[in-house]
Amino acid sequence: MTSLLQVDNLVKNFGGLTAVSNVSMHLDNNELVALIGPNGAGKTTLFNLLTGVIPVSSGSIVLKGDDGTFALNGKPAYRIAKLGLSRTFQNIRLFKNLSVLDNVLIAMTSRSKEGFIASIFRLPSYYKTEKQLVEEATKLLTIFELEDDMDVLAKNLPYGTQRRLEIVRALATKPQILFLDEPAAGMNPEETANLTQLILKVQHRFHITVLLIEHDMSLVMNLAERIYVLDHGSLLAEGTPDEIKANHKVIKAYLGEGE
Amino acid sequence: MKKSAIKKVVSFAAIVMTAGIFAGCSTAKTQTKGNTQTGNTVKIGVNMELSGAAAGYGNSQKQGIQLAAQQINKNGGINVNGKKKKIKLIIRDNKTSTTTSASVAAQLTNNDKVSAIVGPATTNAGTAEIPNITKAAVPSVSPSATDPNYTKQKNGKVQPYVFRACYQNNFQGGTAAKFMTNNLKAKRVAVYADNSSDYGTGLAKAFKKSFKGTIVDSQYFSEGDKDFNAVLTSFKSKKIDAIYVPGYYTEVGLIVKQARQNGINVPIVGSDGMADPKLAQIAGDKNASKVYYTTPFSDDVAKSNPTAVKFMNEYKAKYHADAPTFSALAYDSVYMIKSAIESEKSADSVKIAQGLAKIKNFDGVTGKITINKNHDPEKPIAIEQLTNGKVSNSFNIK
Amino acid sequence: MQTVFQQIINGLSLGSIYALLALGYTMVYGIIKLINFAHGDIYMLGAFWGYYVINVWHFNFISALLSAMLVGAASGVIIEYFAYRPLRHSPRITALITAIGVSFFLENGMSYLFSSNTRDFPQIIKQVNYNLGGVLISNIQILILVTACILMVLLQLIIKKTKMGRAMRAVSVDPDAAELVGININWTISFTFALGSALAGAAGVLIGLYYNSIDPLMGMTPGIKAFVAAVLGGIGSVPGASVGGFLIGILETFFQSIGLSAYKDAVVYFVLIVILLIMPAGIFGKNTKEKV
Amino acid sequence: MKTNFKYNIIWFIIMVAGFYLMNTLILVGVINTFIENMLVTIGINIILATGLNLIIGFAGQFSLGHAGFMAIGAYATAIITQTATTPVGFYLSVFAGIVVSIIAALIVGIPTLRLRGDYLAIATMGAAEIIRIIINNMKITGGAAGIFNIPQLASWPTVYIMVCVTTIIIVNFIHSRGGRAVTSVREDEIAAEAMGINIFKWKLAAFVLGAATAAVAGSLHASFLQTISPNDFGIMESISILIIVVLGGVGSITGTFVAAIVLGVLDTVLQDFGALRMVIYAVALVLIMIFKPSGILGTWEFSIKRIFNRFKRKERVEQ
Repeated sequence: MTSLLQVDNLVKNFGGLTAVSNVSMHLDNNELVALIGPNGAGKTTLFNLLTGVIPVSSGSIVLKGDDGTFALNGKPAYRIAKLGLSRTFQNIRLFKNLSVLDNVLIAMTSRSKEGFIASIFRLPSYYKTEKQLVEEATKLLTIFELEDDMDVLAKNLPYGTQRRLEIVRALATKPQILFLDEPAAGMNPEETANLTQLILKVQHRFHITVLLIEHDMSLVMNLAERIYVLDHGSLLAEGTPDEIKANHKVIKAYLGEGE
Repeated sequence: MKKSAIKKVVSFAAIVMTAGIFAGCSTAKTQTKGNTQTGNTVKIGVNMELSGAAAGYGNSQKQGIQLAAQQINKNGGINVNGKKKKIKLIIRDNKTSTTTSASVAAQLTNNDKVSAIVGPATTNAGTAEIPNITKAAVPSVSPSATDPNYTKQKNGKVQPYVFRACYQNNFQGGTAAKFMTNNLKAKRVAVYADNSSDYGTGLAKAFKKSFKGTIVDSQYFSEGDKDFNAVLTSFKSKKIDAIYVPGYYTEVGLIVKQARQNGINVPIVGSDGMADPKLAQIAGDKNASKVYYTTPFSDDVAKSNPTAVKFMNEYKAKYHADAPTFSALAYDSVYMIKSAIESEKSADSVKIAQGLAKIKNFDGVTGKITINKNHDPEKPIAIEQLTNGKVSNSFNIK
Repeated sequence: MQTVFQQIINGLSLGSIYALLALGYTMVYGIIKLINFAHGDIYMLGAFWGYYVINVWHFNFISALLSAMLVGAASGVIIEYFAYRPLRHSPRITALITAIGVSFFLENGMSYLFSSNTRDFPQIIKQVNYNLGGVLISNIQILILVTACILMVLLQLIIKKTKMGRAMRAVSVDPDAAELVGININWTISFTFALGSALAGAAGVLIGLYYNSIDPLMGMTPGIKAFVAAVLGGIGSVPGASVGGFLIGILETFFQSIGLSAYKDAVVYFVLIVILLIMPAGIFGKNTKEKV
Repeated sequence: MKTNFKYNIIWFIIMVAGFYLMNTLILVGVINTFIENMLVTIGINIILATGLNLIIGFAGQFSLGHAGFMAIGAYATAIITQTATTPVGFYLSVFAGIVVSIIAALIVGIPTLRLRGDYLAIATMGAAEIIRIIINNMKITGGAAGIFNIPQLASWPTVYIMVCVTTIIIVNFIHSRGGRAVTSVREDEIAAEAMGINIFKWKLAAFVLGAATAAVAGSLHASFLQTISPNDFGIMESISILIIVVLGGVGSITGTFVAAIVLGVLDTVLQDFGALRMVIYAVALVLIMIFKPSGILGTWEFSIKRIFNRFKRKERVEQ
């Protein structure tokens, strides 16, 4: 068992309410996994737990990455991000009043070695690191065809482009695992198709693991190698797309108890 | 690692050095020395607290200054070497702020070219004014800056252009201490001082230094406070013979009121900041009994002093109220400048400063004033007693 | 023991004054999230109005109080209309600066027109001290304490039980949604300002009467203290404002009675910071449903 | 590399030119003590307000306690230069003020920067008041009387240089890694944290840097004015710095400069109006805010680089 990310018996209680109960899952290297489930199943809560936005009540999250093994539960979000877990948000959370380039540069902050003294006195090393950062960011933006919008404020981008930028920004942290929270929400079929290509490109080009939450079943079934189904905070099923399509429990959960 | 740190330090040092060389270059300094007066008026600047925390006192002083200028002008003006010149007042507000006071002083001396300045009312605004008036060689008379060191330089020498019309704290605090022991026979005294200016704390310090009995408790209030019950209640259980309350009438009036309502009937002694008819109004006439304060401006002095009688009557005619001490001090400040001009026969600012330093037995509303070598006025001090809100008695303290 | 009881009375009566002012702060904050810096100055206007009508028109206490509430309400609405309404969709910090500007304007305008001298408030109700086993309490202290409590309950009832109260709660949670369901936002906000400012006007007369001294800057210090009280209680919460007010009154009294008078404000601020660190939204702040 | 150097040289030339312009104007007599006073006050306000703008405008943390840190710098200078009456003593005191204010900012910031919005504002205001009250009751600080007869070791050239130095430090910080991190905290704390940014650390960094520059301003204030008292550093002082920041535009350093100058000149001009000055000031403040809600300049910044680029573009078009 050398999964990249191993999650065991994860529990989250909000007061008396159990939002996530006893979820165990794993993610392997360079895998594309989907997390599906009806509205309110606790998918985003699970994302928030994994990325440290909210603390876990109990259970363990272990990352066996390139730099060693780390227990992630209890670590603040920024530590987890530094260890290689990056994400996008369901309701886009770009730095709206900053330029596209700045959005990406910010994501590179924690990796940059620019010193305080060097930057406030503009020492040569400042210009060197700054140049490197901008070059790297430009390269990344070029891959995703955003190089012409570098100086545009994020809030002025079209919706679909904002989603794309959010993915670019997440990639700029050099993650080992990328969490995508409903990347296709609000997109038309054409945009969704483009997005599918984009996600595949990301996975292959950057050799990373992707876990995505999505409601668009065609997208999920096209993309995912494995699927986890979450309902009422607990794991309902796990399997390949074909297995999930045939799973009665999943169908019932989606169609409702009555029918 | 170490190398880069050294590099940082070196580059930082380089920047500081450049800045240093930059600053070291001989840079221009603004300079003026003394304002001379031509024309038919004598310009007197007023640097006063007309807004902000001390606005109440500042405005009282402004009234005194305006009254004085009006009287002088009505009588033809100041006799400058045989020529009568009228006073032109230039009144500016310093917002009870040190920065603004410095700026106002600079404007009065440089742009308005005044010969002398009256004000400011508070020590802090006053000390902020000193560098600029000294640079311009224009004297100022503060009606009420009370800090003992206000007129002194750092090395103890007197500030050549700084004068005042009021007592300094040590004198007033010491007098109150003597009065407590000798007249009131108080042995256990509580001190409750205004902590938001040098006035209250300075007087409290001076009082504590010279008081022979026991200081049972020493507490502070700040300007703008309205509720003193907590401290007064704690005084009540301490068997005190008197309370010393250096502060202004706005707060002390309330302290008197609340003390009496709390059943504290011991004498309450304060300073000239209380010497205002409003004290009794705020405290309530019934409560304002067994209240004493040190003042230059007692009824006794007033009766035997025609200047004071005249001042009080004209003040009442002009402003329809009894004259507060602050107005009297400000009024005297203007007349002190007038007397300096007349004795030196010149309205040049440097001459006025010399004249002010030589004032002897000047007939002021607040007594016969002689300026001593520290530029402090020497004048008699008295203690007034209030009974049912009216001055019932006054004591001369030697 | 007597002293202890006396100090408790002192603390409560001081606290009731802060609570009275904090209620207005909290209402306005609750609805438009604005620190209404001018609130303390409306309290000053109320006091000056009382001073004027009692001295010149010989109003009795009740009519002075009610007319001061009207004047307070009117000035609150006018200030809101001219100074805050144009800025409703601007950054909140802009509105805050405007509020500070209005406060400066009222303070200095009153000083300019009526001089910055301290005045004695006409003692229209004769102060009577009751001696309860050595503990003194005056009729005016009781009056203020009772008024503060009644107003608190009344406000709570208005907010909880009336149609206007429901509109206020709706606007405070989501103004746009409230507008969609047919609530007149402008009218609701004006009403809130009127209510909050009427409280300040009443406080002006009551406190003027109690302390017997009013001046144009009288709103500054208690205004800031009352705001601290409102924050301490959880700003936006009516019971929070009262609890915060009483808490600060009692704390101040306590630290003065143990001889820390020079540090009384410092200690109050220190307690404030500590409480905020434990309860980041104040004592009642978590109960967001209460917010209006 | 070369172009960067070019911009830096241009800025440097502007600063030197400004210096010599002032020097000449004083020599010629256009600037007298009064105007010099106004300019120095404006300079000190610029230092204070750029520091506060870093905290409020860039890090998005609403601090109302700037005067407290200014007080620390002012008292450090006042106390140290009482015995060390030399320029070296002055710079030493500036350094000491910076160190103490950094320590104070850490003590205040570490607990309170967890708070948000108005709660943070009130907590920082309280902290600054605590600093002021402690100073008011200490013996070494002269209590309520404050300290006067402070030797004047900082005249206008010192203030001018310090304005340049602190502005350079803050602007360079804003345009560096740290500045971007700090701005991301303002924009969206959750997203920033998800990008690996330790939001608390960067909030604190901005707060501490702002506090340090406030201490420098305090030192200059004490040494130039030669008088300080605890009342100079009350809530109202913090508010007046805040007014400069908001009036100029939250998040615009250029705006801060403009607002500090506008308000400084306005305040001086209003001296001619006696008791009406504060009334006029208040009305002006309200009107500016109503008609320019995002401040005089919003978030616009003056940039030589941009002017150059526009120039180049024009040339290209003409060609």
